[in-house]
Amino acid sequence: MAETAHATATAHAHGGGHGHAHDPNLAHHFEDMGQQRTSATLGMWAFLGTEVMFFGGLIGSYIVYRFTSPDVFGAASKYGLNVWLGTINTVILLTSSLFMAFAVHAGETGDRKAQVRYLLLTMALGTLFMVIKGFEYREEYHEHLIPGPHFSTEALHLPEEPAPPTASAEHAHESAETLKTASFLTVTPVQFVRQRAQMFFVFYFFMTGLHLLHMVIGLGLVTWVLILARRGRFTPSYYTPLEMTGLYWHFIDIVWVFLYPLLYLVALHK
Amino acid sequence: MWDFPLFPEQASTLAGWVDGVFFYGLGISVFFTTLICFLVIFFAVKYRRGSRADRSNPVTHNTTIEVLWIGIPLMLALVLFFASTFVYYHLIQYPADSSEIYVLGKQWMWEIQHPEGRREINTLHVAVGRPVRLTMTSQDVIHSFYIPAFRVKQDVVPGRYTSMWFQPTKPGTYHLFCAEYCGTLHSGMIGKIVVMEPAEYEAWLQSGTERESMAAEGERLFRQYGCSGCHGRNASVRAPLLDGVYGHSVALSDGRVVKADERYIRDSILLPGSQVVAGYDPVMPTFEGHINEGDLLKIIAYIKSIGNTERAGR
Amino acid sequence: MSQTVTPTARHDHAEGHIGPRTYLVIFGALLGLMALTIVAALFDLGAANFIVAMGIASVKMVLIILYFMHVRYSDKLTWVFSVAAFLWLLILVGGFLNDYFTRGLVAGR
Amino acid sequence: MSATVEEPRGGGGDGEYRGERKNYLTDGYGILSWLLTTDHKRIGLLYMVSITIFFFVGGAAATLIRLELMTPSGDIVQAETYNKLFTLHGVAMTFFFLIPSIPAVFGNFLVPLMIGAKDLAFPKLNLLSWYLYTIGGVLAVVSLLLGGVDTGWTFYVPYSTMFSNSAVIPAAMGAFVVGFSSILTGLNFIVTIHKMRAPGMTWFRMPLFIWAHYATSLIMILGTPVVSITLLLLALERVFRVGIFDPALGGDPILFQHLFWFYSHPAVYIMILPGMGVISEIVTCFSRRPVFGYRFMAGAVLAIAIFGFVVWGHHMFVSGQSMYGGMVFSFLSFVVAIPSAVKVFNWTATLYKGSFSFDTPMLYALGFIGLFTIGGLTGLFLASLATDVHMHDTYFVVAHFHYIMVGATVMAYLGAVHFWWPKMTGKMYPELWGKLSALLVFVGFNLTFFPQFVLGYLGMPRRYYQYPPEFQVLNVMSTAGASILAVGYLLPLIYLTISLWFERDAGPNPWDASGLEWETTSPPPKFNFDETPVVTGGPYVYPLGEPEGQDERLPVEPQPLPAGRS
Repeated sequence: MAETAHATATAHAHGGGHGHAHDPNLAHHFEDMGQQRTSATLGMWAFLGTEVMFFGGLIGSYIVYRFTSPDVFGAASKYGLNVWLGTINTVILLTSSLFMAFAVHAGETGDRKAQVRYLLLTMALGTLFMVIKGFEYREEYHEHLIPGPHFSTEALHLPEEPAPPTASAEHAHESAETLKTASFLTVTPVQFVRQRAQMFFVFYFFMTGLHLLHMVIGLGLVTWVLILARRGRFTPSYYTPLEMTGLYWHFIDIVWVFLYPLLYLVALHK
Repeated sequence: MWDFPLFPEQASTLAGWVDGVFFYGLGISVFFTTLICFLVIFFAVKYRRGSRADRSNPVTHNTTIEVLWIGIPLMLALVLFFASTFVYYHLIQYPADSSEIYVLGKQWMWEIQHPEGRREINTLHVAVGRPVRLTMTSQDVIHSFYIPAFRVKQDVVPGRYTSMWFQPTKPGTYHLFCAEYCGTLHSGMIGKIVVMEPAEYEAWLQSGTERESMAAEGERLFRQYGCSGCHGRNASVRAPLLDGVYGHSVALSDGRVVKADERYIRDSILLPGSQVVAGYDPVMPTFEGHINEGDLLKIIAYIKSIGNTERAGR
Repeated sequence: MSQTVTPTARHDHAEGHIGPRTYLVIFGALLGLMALTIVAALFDLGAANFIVAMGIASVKMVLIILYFMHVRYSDKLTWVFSVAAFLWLLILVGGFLNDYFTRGLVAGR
Repeated sequence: MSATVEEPRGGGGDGEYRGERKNYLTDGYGILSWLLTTDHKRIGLLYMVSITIFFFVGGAAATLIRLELMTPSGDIVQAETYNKLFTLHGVAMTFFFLIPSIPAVFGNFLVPLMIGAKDLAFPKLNLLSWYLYTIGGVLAVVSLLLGGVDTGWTFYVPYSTMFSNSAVIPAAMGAFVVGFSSILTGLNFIVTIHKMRAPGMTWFRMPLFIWAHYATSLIMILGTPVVSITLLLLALERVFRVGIFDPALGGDPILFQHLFWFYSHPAVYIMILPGMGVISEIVTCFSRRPVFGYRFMAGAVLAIAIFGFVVWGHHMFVSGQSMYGGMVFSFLSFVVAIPSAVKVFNWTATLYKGSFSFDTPMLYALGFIGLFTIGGLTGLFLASLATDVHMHDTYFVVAHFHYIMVGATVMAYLGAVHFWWPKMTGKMYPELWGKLSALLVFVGFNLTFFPQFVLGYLGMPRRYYQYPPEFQVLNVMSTAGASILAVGYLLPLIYLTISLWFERDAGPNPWDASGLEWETTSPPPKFNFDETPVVTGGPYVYPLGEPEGQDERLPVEPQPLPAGRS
């Protein structure tokens, strides 16, 4: 994937320093280590900018559909997803971010054993996150919530017929919103509700799947950085690969920080 | 020799306005293009290398002139924006008294339905001087109903209704194009807009003998799909009579009371199980997938037409 | 802009150093904010639910960026680049909602 | 650029090669030295070869389209073949030629040279960017071999997901992969321009070429990911019949248009901004004058890049977007037109009191200014709501964007090829042939696309295989122009290739131009400069007028201008 090559390429930029380079990790086209490090950091931040826009397209679309059919997404989220597993996963990912921060700090101070310890802890939590995600997917599979021919909505207590505007005030504004959109469509409100419920799960599986893919890449990077740390390649003046992997990992955590309320906390109050 | 047109006809009330905005913009464009091209050529000739032109103290930056040529184009552009948005607003707001015509776009033809029942393929007959509003939807991909002579265009999006209006001012026959790429015969999805005198138009409307009104055609379909088997007057199966239902409230078996509008009829046909009338058992089969869009509109028109007879209790 | 000609900029956030203790404080704050967002989700505020949830998520994001990702003491350039992408995300979402929220206001448009 | 670069000391530099110093072309032989190079100059040449191939693939499709449109009824190809032709023309030209053309070839080659760096910040990423481009190209060719794709380069839903039975997935994935190539190029430029400038080169001493590429890179990294996710969603929906765009699945096809145009409008600025950078370099060099209003020109480039992101809705005025949404986008589209106008005025002001020599690059540059003005101004009609309702999806739009892309960007690209050919290859090009090709391109272009403005207002829709007979005369004129244009494009391919062997050697600075890239030998050595140059003055040091950056308050004592500069 491009991301792996990117981070590894940045780290490999150190190449064989020849001629005037005094630090073996300095690439030939950089003047000094400071320039190399700030270039790598800026490059990583620009790359994270592209990742933000990559997820941004998805999140923007999700927001549009959530606002045009709020009660359907609310019901699908409340009855379809397991909020507890989502919350546990959030805690796991925040903790793994903490350990990664300690690992980068250990890189700054040159404490090799601490680097290895915290990187291992980060990997462990990352794997745990994926295992829990696996359980969630299995649960949703059994409830036939995977979009496609077998998708069924009876587990979701969807509002069968979105109550006409005269319904109780509590749901009035939301179902009115759905009706306004539905009245626009030539499809019947009942069909529309079923389609939008399936679309919620299209978003759910696509977003969390993409996040998992980035998680796998992140774990790959952490493994590679772990090998370098164990060989003691990082010194207080050169630990760029470790820092870049840290930035990438924190980014994955930030994506989950946004996905969690977007997907799991849509209508907890219902 | 000059047999090909260079400017489209103006055949609708707003065509003149749109052309006005266009000519204003054209004026700006021609002015700036000639100014720039003239200056480039003039400087190129005057200051060619080796010419004895005066090149003393050339200026490389001058903030006032920069502000000038930011401000002036901005003003001109904003005038164009306000003029255009004003005309656009009128292009969108249809007059209340405009007659409504249904347009169904499907891959590579236009199906046009007049409420009086006339149906046409790829041609639309309208009366001069009367505003017409088109309510359009598509059965498959995005099309776009485009009449250059009226300067109107509106994408026809599947899954929702879009609408546009125009008021023809000149009788004649004008082009109808599909402007949004929609597949192999996108360029074949063209047609004619025939603008006639009002009297001629009324005659044309009635002349369609074999074309009975939408409701009459709906009744034929009502029998053809077997609805009359249960909902007819002397039907054997016990099912609610539909005379005098449209527009009135209906009590459902789950206690709710809903108004029998187009949506209610449509849902009852496509998903009968979801709203069963009180006192009847849910035996009606669903017709989803059997009745296409056009026929559904006709059956609804038929049920609407028998809606105002007195309620025959059952 | 950072001048490349100056001697190698020693670790550019030498002046403000983020120690493990700060990380723990930030970690606690993040967990607290997560709890807050769950509690906030329990109340039915209608459309405001979304805005509150996104607000809390943004605060968590800012904390992670500033402290875990060391943007707090790094140069102005990193600030700009870490903020720019999120501004563009707002442009994207703003453009969408500007169309979707005003859809039903004019008949047929 | 007044810079102190001592003459290279005797044999001190790299080893001698046949009596003259080694340069990046002779510094390594064999196919591997090219395919595994991390030298930004070689990667620039690799890109030049690949995009030229795609230019002529798209050009062939254009020729067939123009031949087909000579007659009102379809005579040469069938309807679906015609649809596949204009889609191939669209995809090949936008994704595989226009977007990478100037940035990937001249940006890669010149950005490090112009700012005095040894190479781009991430050389290996630069090579990966070319490989991603090649993989994307292979995918596009695969889609061609599988029968071609007939959805138009815009891949509009639901036709592309549910109703088209052509090879949509390979084409969409090709565009997806080539998007990452453009992201990596943008990333490289941003970091290099920020972090690797030569000592003394402040932001206002950089050439406008670098400003233009900086702005383009911003668009590349902020826009491209959105089209990547859109193409991914499209592929998901087409393969698994489950998705968020198709109305049969409860989705909204207009959301696809929002996502697609969020990138694709800034993408047209990716195509034009580098061209603007090239024109600023050529116009100043051949009129021997610094550019007029340097800071406004730099600001205008950034303004275009940033404003470019808020105007995409003007592609969707009639697509069912809400009326108020349309009005907001229309207003913003007018505001984004202003910086382009400022640039044209500044180029024209640069010509005042200059001293011109009309070499080929200058002819292309003057052509650019004229045609870009027409292209830009016709954009006003499409930004204004009332006229866009009439002109959307007609040949007026086709003429507008061809005036910008072919009239401006391709002319800037050809101007850049001729201007920096001596620097890249060490050889001059035949001047007479160059002038002839510039003239042919200018005449052919105008004859091809001006009639299409008239056709557009008459209401002839785009992507039409057959059209009503009354449009035929204008279409025949357009096809005649296209044949002249085709000759105009083939000429440079021929005489430039020949010039590699038979033309005279060009010295380090044949145009006597100011710029760091002209301070080193041509072709430049592997690491560009023997000693990193120290920059002491503004970008355009020409006799007629004093560059703006000169009064920089940096405490560097003014260097005496090297002798021999006229």
